Amino acid sequence: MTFLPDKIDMEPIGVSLQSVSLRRGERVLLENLSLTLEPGNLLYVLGENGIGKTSLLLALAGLLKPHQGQIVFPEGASPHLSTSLIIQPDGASRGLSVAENLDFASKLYTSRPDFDLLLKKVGLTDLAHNRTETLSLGQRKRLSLAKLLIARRSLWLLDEPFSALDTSGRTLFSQEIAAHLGRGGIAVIATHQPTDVPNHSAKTLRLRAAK
Amino acid sequence: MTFLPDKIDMEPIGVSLQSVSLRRGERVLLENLSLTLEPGNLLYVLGENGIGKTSLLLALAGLLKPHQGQIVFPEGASPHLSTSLIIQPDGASRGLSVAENLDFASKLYTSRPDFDLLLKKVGLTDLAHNRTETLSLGQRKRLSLAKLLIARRSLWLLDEPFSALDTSGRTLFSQEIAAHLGRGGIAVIATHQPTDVPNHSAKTLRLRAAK
Amino acid sequence: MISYLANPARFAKISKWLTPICGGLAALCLLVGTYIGLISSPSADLHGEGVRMLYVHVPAAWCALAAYTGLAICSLISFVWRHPLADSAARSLAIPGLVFALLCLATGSLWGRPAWGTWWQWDARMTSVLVLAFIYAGYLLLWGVIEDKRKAARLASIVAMVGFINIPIIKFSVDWWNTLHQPASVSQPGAPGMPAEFFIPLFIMMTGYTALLAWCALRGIEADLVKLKNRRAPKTMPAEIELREG
Amino acid sequence: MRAFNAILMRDIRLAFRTGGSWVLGSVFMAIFISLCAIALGGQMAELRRLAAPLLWLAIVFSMLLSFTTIFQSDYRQGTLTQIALSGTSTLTLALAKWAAFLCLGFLPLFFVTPIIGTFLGLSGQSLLATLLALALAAPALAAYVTLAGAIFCSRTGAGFLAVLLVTPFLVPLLIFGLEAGTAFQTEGWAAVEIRLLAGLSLLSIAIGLPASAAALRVNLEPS
Amino acid sequence: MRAFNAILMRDIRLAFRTGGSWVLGSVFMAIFISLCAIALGGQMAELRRLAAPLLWLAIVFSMLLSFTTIFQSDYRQGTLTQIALSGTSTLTLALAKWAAFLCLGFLPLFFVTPIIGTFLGLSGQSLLATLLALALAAPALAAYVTLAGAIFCSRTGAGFLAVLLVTPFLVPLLIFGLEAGTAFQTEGWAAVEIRLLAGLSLLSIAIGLPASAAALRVNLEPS
Ligand code: HEM
Ligand SMILES: Nc1ncnc2c1ncn2[C@@H]1O[C@H](COP(=O)(O)OP(=O)(O)OP(=O)(O)O)[C@@H](O)[C@H]1O
Ligand SMILES: Nc1ncnc2c1ncn2[C@@H]1O[C@H](COP(=O)(O)OP(=O)(O)OP(=O)(O)O)[C@@H](O)[C@H]1O
Ligand SMILES: [Mg+2]
Ligand SMILES: [Mg+2]
Repeated sequence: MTFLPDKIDMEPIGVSLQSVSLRRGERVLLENLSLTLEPGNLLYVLGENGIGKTSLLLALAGLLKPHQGQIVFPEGASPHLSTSLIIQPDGASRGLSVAENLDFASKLYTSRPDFDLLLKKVGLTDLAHNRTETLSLGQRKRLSLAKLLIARRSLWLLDEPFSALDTSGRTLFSQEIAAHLGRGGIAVIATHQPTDVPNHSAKTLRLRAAK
Repeated sequence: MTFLPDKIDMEPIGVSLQSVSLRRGERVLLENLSLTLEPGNLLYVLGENGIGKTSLLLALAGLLKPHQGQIVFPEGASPHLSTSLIIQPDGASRGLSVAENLDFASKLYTSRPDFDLLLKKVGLTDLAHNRTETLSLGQRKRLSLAKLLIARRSLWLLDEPFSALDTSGRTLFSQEIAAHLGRGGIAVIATHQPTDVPNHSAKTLRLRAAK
Repeated sequence: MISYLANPARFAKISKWLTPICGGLAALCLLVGTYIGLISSPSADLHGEGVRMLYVHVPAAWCALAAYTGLAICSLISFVWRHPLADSAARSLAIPGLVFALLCLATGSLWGRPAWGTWWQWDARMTSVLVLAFIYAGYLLLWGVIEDKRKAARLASIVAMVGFINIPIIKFSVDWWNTLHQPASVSQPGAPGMPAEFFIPLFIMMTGYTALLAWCALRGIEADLVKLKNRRAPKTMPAEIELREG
Repeated sequence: MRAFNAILMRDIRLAFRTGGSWVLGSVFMAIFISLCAIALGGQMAELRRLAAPLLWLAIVFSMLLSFTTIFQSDYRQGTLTQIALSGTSTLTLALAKWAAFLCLGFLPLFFVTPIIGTFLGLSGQSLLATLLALALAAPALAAYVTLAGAIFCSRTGAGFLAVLLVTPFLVPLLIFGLEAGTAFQTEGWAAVEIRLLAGLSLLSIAIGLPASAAALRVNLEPS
Repeated sequence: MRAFNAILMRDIRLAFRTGGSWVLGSVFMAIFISLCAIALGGQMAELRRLAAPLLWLAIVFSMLLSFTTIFQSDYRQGTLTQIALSGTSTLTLALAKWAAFLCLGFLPLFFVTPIIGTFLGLSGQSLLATLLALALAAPALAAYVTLAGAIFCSRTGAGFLAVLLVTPFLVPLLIFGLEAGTAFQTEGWAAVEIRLLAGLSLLSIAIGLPASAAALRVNLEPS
């Protein structure tokens, strides 16, 4: 079941946050956040540095346990089975080449993409046999995007996906997000510069420090 | 000789690149780049992912030896004495608090800033006693800015300085850059989104992949 | 001398005739030496037929040390003048050096079994050869482990120089250690004043081993020169530069 | 299963690539033994008596030496998080890492043990006994080393306690392993110590791997 | 000088805070000694005879074990680069790291040596001799361990290789250290071995630290 990067099968699901509170250490980040994400939704999470955007993504990925409230996935779905997370550090293994990293990801996700096409799409064809530690920041971001496409998950959690990317990279990434939304996927983007994803209206969650 | 972050003494110097060629591994990045930077100059380095922007900064910092050509500093200056570099990874020590990191930097640079003022300026006052590994990405960037101000070097080499920063952070950073240029400093900024630094015209070095 | 040889073209010209000479000399001496050593020379009173091991064993020990000396000199040249030819010479000396050290250990062990009744004794000389083998192994592994070969060259040369200063100290300390601890209960290998019928084959073998060493170094440099030439065409094009003022 | 294979193969590939910490383990052992022999004065009679414990120590130390390599770099690079998010259970992850460690951190040592044993004057029967005991204890040692790695991978926080917690588990294995070795020489397979060691080993695996999985789960949560 | 102090103090503070390597070292020492004691059947007469070499081995290995902590995390976090760019020479850096390692990797071991020594049945005079010899040799041991750390700071999982590279250099120190210990017991300060050891130690520092600085310079260059 080889698939081409633009023919991705996944099951559209929805997620809802029910009066979620988040804390990091002693710090109270959010309280009582309720929110529902339906298939096809795009959510921008905006707010100043340290307000808790990344933490919210971690909570959605099931990594950070909410202090109160809960994050409800539908029957058969769970953060570990339905989400993909792009975050710092990006999980690329030092010592392995780009191709080997993708191969490893495809095995973890029991997915069989067309690697050549995928590499071409994210613009890393020439670097397929370079080790990840020699990649530039933008090239690493592109590698993360390739892994996102391999995972074929329905809930994309993207922390500052556009940073470090050049113009063509940003266009590529937002097109992929649009395609994902079109397939019924969900994308949650934490960023400081909401860029329009083509043909999509977005929800916005703006966090502000309390006075 | 305590100094306030906005009263920084440093000696204005110029730098010139004389037909510099850069390589990374087998990759030829640049050839025959000549360029002079005078006190007060701002240079944007633009170009697509993996073209060699970061590498150029590394070369200016004296870390990456040019394959050919040379980078000439005036008498008494040298990369190790006159440059500051903001780059990934950012050099903040895990396990130390923000205040301890700043203290360490100030000792390395034999500089005695007013720490309270500095922390206030970069917006980390509340986090002074938090460990660096608990900082958010933007907070780390702010810490780097604080260290930049402590170092009081005349040549600032900034790799994507505005990424991860919120609006106030970007404003702050660009104001600091403007102040630095006003004092006769030089700033070289590798970025994908040239933001205007107030009241300053900039040189632009655009790198393009050869066809 | 260094800058004279450092020119790849000039080196190639010299090595063109020097390499085959070394190779030929090595082959000739090793063949003749083996013949005389194993077949035509007499056996010794003390060690019996075991003495024939001497012709393999002693030159191996000697060359293991000689190779390290060469390696250290090349490393110094590489570190100071950063010349790639010195790097490849150093690395190509280390490989036969390790082989010789292991050969010395192996033949010594094989000899020790009939002579002393054990494969191994923690005797000073044996221990110092063992340590030398460790130094070689570490040096070569360092080359293998570090991907960036320019970095590997510089780090390896640092290690080789530190090692060179240490080798006499190690030798001295091990001798001292052993003489203090271990009573001379075993027949100490080697007696002064060697008769000519042992000396001649030994000398021939020694020449053969040394020539082999030189041949290895020259071949190593040649191989690296070829690699360098093939690599000369860069893989990628440099970026186009556009500089806009103001 | 597929994830298990993927992680195992990746670790083995990485080990071969980074210049083979697997070869180096055996080199370390040789070095360790040589240094011990030198320090102890190099007398064969004495060394032979200490041979078995020194071999055990060499193996335990070279396994312990590499415990940070099991999870730490994956943790730092975010790979552990990515693996967890792929739906792989932490137990599978711990199992795969344990298996990889057994292949890379123990097997090479096991193979050079006979050679190094001769340097210490270890003879046929006692060498065999040592090898047998080692083979029985190694999976358990590896399990505890994996546990240490799992606890230690984030390093902030409980690093201190981790070592202190794990070492008490290692000591019984060492003691029983040595006992089993000597007992085997006199009583052969019938020796009760052998069975004890095997039991202890199974128990250690049964404790060590789930505990590693739990530790990983804790460490996956960002602080 | 200011940079030296800053780096030294920072390392000490970090070590205390993260509770890391220095505890690890002492734990290794404890296991090593207790295991050897167990293996030797706990016979005091024998233990006393082997006490000094065992203590030496324990200390040498636990120092070797913690070499990765010297530079590796600073390298990864980019702190080494920042230090170099602050105009601090790599020699100062190597010196500071060496001093920090001496405080963190050796001093704790040194302080527990008398306790472990008495446990092994080492008496007043010979204990004193061992301590003296250890104190003389430790700076040199630390210098070589620093060298290993500097060479491998850019690599994960090179632990064994570092041990391999450095151990040959440690052999003379070990031998002379042990000799100096026994000589001091009979001849006191006049013993020529003491002076030899001191000289060797100085020489090792004079070689090891500049070599470390050179290695750091190489590793600071991005690949
Ligand atoms: C693995 C064990 C051994 C090692 C590492 C070893 C090492 C060496 C070394 C380094 C030398 C040259 C040193 C010099 O010329 O000063 C040497 C020479 C020699 N060895 Fe061995 N040896 C070993 C075992 C033996 C044995 C078992 C015998 C015979 C009983 C033996 C007999 C000799 C003789 C006759 C010489 C030449 C004498 C001389 O030039 O002084 N060796 N060996
Ligand atoms: N050790 C190495 N071996 C081979 N190629 C390397 C090595 N290190 C870096 N490179 C390559 O050098 C190029 C330049 O990298 P650099 O980080 O300077 O790019 P950049 O312009 O900063 O890119 P970005 O916009 O993504 O940050 C990249 O293509 C990278 O893959
Ligand atoms: N272990 C911890 N202990 C205390 N505070 C923590 C801890 N970890 C994170 N924090 C704090 O939690 C807050 C939220 O961090 P988070 O990374 O979610 O912010 P963010 O909104 O993504 O910021 P940025 O825009 O800078 O990326 C920050 O103020 C950070 O300092
Ligand atoms: Mg964030
Ligand atoms: Mg870059």
